[in-house]
Amino acid sequence: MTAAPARGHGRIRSPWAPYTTTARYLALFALACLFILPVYALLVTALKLPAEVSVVRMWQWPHELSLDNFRIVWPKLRDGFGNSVAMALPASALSSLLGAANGFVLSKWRFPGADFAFALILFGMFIPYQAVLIPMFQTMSASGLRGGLSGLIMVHVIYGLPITTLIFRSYFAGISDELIEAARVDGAGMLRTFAFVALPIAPPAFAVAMIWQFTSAWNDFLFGVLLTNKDRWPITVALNNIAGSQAVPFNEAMASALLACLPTLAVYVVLGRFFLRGLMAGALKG
Amino acid sequence: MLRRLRAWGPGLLLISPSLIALAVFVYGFLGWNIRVSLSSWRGLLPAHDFVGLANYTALASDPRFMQYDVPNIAIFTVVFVAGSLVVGFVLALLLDRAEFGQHALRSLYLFPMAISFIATAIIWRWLMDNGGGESTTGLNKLLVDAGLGSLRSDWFKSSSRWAIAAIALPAGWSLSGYVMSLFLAGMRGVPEELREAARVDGASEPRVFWHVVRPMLLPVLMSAVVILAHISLKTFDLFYAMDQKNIKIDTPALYMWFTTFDGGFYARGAAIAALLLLGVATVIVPYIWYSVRAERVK
Amino acid sequence: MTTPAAPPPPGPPGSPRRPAAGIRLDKVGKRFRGGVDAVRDLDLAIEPGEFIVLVGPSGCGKSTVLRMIAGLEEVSSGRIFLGDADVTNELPQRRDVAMVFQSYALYPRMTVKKNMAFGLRMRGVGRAERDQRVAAVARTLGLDHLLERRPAALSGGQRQRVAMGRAIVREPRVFLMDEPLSNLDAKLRVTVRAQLTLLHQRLGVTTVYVTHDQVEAMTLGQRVAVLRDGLLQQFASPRALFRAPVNLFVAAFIGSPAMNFVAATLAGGRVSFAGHSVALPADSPLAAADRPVILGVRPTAFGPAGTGGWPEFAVTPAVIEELGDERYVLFDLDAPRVDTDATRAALDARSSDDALLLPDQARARFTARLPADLAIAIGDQLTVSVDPRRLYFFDPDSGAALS
Amino acid sequence: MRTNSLSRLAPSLTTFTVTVALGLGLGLTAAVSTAGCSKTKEPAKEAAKEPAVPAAPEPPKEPAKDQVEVFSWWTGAGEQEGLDAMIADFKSKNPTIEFINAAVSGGAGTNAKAILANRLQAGNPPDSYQRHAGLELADDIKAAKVEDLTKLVDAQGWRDKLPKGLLDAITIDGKIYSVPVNIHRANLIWFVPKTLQALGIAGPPKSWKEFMTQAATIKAKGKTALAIGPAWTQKHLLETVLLGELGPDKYTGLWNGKTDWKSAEVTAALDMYKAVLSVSDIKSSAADWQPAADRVIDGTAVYTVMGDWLDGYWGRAKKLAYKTDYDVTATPGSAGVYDFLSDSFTLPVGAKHHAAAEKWLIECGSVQGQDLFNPQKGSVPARTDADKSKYQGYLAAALKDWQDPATKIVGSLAHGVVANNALGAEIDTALGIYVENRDSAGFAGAVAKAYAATK
Repeated sequence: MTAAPARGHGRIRSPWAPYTTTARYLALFALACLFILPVYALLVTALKLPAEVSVVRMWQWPHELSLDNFRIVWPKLRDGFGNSVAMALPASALSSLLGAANGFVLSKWRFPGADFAFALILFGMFIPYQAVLIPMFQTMSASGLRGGLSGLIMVHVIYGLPITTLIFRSYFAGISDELIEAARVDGAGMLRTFAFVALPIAPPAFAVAMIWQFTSAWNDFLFGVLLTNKDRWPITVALNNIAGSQAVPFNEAMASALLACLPTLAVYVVLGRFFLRGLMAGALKG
Repeated sequence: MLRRLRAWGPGLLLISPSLIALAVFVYGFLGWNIRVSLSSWRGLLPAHDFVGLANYTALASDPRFMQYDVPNIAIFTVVFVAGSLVVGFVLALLLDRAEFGQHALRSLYLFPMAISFIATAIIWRWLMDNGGGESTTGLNKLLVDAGLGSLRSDWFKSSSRWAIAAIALPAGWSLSGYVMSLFLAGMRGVPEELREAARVDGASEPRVFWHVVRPMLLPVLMSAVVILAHISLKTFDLFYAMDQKNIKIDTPALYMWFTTFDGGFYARGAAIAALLLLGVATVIVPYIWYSVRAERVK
Repeated sequence: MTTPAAPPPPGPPGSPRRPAAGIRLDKVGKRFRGGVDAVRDLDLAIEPGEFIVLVGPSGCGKSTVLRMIAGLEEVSSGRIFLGDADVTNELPQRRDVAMVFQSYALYPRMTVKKNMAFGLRMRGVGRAERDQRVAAVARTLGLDHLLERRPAALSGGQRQRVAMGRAIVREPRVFLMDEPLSNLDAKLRVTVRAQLTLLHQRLGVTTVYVTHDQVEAMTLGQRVAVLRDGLLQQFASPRALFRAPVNLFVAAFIGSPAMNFVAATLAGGRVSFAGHSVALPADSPLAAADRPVILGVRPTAFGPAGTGGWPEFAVTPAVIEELGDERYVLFDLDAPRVDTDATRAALDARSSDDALLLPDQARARFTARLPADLAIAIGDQLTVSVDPRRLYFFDPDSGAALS
Repeated sequence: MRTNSLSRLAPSLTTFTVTVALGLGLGLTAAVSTAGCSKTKEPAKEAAKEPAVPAAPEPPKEPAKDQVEVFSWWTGAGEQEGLDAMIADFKSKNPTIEFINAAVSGGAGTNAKAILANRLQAGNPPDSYQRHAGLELADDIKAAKVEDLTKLVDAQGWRDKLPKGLLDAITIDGKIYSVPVNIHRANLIWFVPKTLQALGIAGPPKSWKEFMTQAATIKAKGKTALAIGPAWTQKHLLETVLLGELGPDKYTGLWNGKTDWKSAEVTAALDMYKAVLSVSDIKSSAADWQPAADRVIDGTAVYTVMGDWLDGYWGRAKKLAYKTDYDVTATPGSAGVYDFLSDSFTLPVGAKHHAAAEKWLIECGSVQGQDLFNPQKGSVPARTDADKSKYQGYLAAALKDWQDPATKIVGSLAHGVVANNALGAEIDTALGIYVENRDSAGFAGAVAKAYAATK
């Protein structure tokens, strides 16, 4: 890995540089405002006193900051929030663990046709889930897995496998083959090579895979609405139910939406660079 | 032979649970779905008869599918993919040379991606409210206040054929930061030495970009197009939460859901899903084939 | 800093060393997917306790041979024996071999101690014995104070020693080393080379060492196997390789600076090349030959005019390389450069300190080592003599040595 | 190169995070899966082998452990309280039966329906579930998912207590499969009397033609004649226009095949619907029925067509006064007609607590049960012998109409009385297109085709 050279530093600049730089930052700032706009509306509405909220005064700064809106919607969202936590964490952990095993085998313990198997696995990442809904629905119903969280977890784990496999495969591919060979010559079989050599160096990949899986499981709606009963609804379904289908007060809709995306936003803020790496993995690039 | 089995057998064994699960949940279910699409299943009880392509031919003359869903999804895909690419690319271009605050700005453009489509739709549904007069609000309100009242729009409730293009706004809001990241990574992948060599050879910055950087961005562009296009085809929740049963923003994914789970037209839903799969596969299969092959060549 | 001051103490007490094992390769071949033959019909018998070096240009199959001995690469044809046991189909973890990798392949999340103990742990050796053996080897290699460090916190030379230590601790029947010095800087490489020789003398473990560097091969190997395109060219002592190369490739590959070549004709007990003619000694086996050949002369076979009654001829120096005690004089001959697959492959494989060879030259360019006190100027005529007993002749078509 | 990539793997914070998350995650999985198991396995034992036709009420085998799981979408304001009151009454009458309230909220039962369909398909039905009375139940009957309740209805003597129009609507092939609890009226047009006065309009229109005349006046004053909401409210409007233009008999004929969808009069009625839409605010239609109604209160719109649940929204939630702040009458051309929809409860085949479920149905059909529920819900009881004193304001008037033998009763389209799910979904599709392209003949043709295909 070559360290990125300090870009632009010490470079001789063209006489136009001050102007282009100013223009660049003006453009960047304007675009930033556009990107923030929806969140601004979301925040100020959620933080207004319920009495002060009005759709037509959406853009006005609140006279007085208040958490009342959250107090109103939290009881309605609490169960969904809990369900999503109880679903997304195990789903992402299991999916990552299996993905680590797959990625290890497909990059470092290859068998004939490993690339073909990988391509087949990868395709699962891109399928439109509509094309599996009916059979999934029937299967999960018939096996009694529909309704609760275990079925939803299972589905998230399975459909998460392609991306976690991809992340770990790319990651392990970047690890020297000699490391694995050293372990083999040292007398370790596959499982022990995986456990003692590959897994200990995989935390960065785990971070990427876990974050990615957590985010997509948390944000999923389709599987949640199809596979759970009301008491087990994940947050997105609960959110759509209270803020989506019926006319709810504008402030409650916004406060609910904000609550529902807090965990993923928190993950994004705290572990942003891993989040980004997960995104890159989605483009089939290591 | 025995040695080979001993050599790669354990690996195969380790991943076989995943392989089996995916074989069932991806390929098994896809096949099953296609089988359903060839039956006459309607209502609560599955039908196991075989009606050939009847459901597909019915879709071919189904006005909702042919006159709304297909043109809608085509318009949406084009606007959404092109828009996100342009915005993402411009952002990357601006950011690549920005020396201060680059990290913060990049995070800022990217964060909408962390928000679920459901929440995105709930926010944007209000932003794209088309109330007029005193009840003008959302984006229209901003436009009017800025003296751009002539630009006010009915958004996805517009009577125009292009109403669905309004949904590309929240979708693009969500994903153009992602495109930006892809392009930024691509630009970073160009060694600084290469740019310097071109500069020494007398190329101006735009020419450096055109002759050195641009050719190396083509694979990134391809990835971005493929990913956006497949998201566009299969997205369901954004539309669902935005405005259910608004035919102007109806897509095959929504039709599939409603006809299957509201109307009980399972076979028809399966046929729509199969066509969606076909659409995604025509984009994805060459992409995967190309990627895996390119990697092997490396 | 990197050289342990004291001579290495004897092996760890209480662990009787197992007898070293010989290695035998019997018609071993390796064909990769896509039909590329990396190794063809290789027969190699390595004596117990011997240190042999596999050398050749990149892609010659030397690493493949090593990896097949380790079990990391499947054998396409032939058999491999370790001692008396046929291990052709044995998995690497079951062969009693230890390997030192080019990148050292230290486990990044384990301390030096755990790295060294890993092989023992995998083989079920108890903790007490592991610690004892690791400690003993660490002492020998001067790694005592590094045992609790992670590899990332070590210098290149230290890592190299840990990699060696990891192999030694195992007390395997065979050491395999895959270019273990190539990641060290030039100075360190020479030091470690010497240590390796000492280590081998002390441990007496059969060692197969792979390198592309002919100097390393010559200095380290008791015997050296030269490989090219998957074929064994010559397997002999370094001295024999230098003195009696069996073909053009080995001749061009071994020795520094490299042997000079020019197309020549043998007739009437003389060899004629580029307008010069040199008489062969009367007892030369080729004295009676009458045929075109490629003539090879080592730079050290030249002398100033009037040396020991050697034949002489006049040249015009093009480049003079001053080395203090001696100098290399480069001159062109009025004959095309010898450019066969063999010479090209050999040149490609040579390390950068042989850059004198200027292979893009159209004419044959010779290098002669001459004493430094000789007055020479570029462009002036110079008469050199050549030792007629140190002329090598090769068949222009097959490249085989003629004698 | 290599050395750097090694040092890049340094652990630090990341390792910690992942370890914690992993530990937490795995722990939770275990917890969830065990919880899930214990929950699903328990009732499955005494599964589906109950008699297909219910015998006379039979004491539960293990009274101490008996329970009844009732599935509904009554979670909104009013209806939830109504349900709770009924549950309390049920418990006091059946203290040994544990009541499990499996209510699912959302979108006029859209979510609930999908979920219920899953459970029925999976052969894991609740002990009783809510359906709109009428043909919404047809699919379930066809698939043999619900039991024939005719005997129960007769045994309880409910036939005499229900109006004939309702009995006709809930009788399918001579059998009754569900017990109606409440009656809503769909054919209502709502307005603010003061607004009409200000505009110089004497009173609400008697026909859709008159409505159009008024609309011209209203438009001239810069207001919207009709406030409308999302797709289902447009369907709701469609049925009232069809009803007003065709009259109750021909309207009912649309759903039993006696009225030809492609006939000229239907096309004319559809054209009237088109005209009504054109004076509505459909271009900027409200997100749902409440905001649409708000526009009438605001005074930006004059009328809105909605069911009588709007009375609960205005009267109760908005604290407006019936008759003074707002008023309501039958939609144009439908005076004397009660376009009803009804929530009813069923007994699924394979219900695990058959006897307890019958007890629940008896509660649903009882005067007490209905009188506890309906005042809360804002609907009138299905039974005609209910206690009038419990119904005030609008409800008193509605109950009077409902109990009036002269009132003609027809079923609602938008709320599943006259169309099964499949036809309903197909009409949704066709209507969505119709609202876009305003092709009356095309719409009529599409519905006719769908009707034939889903009969």
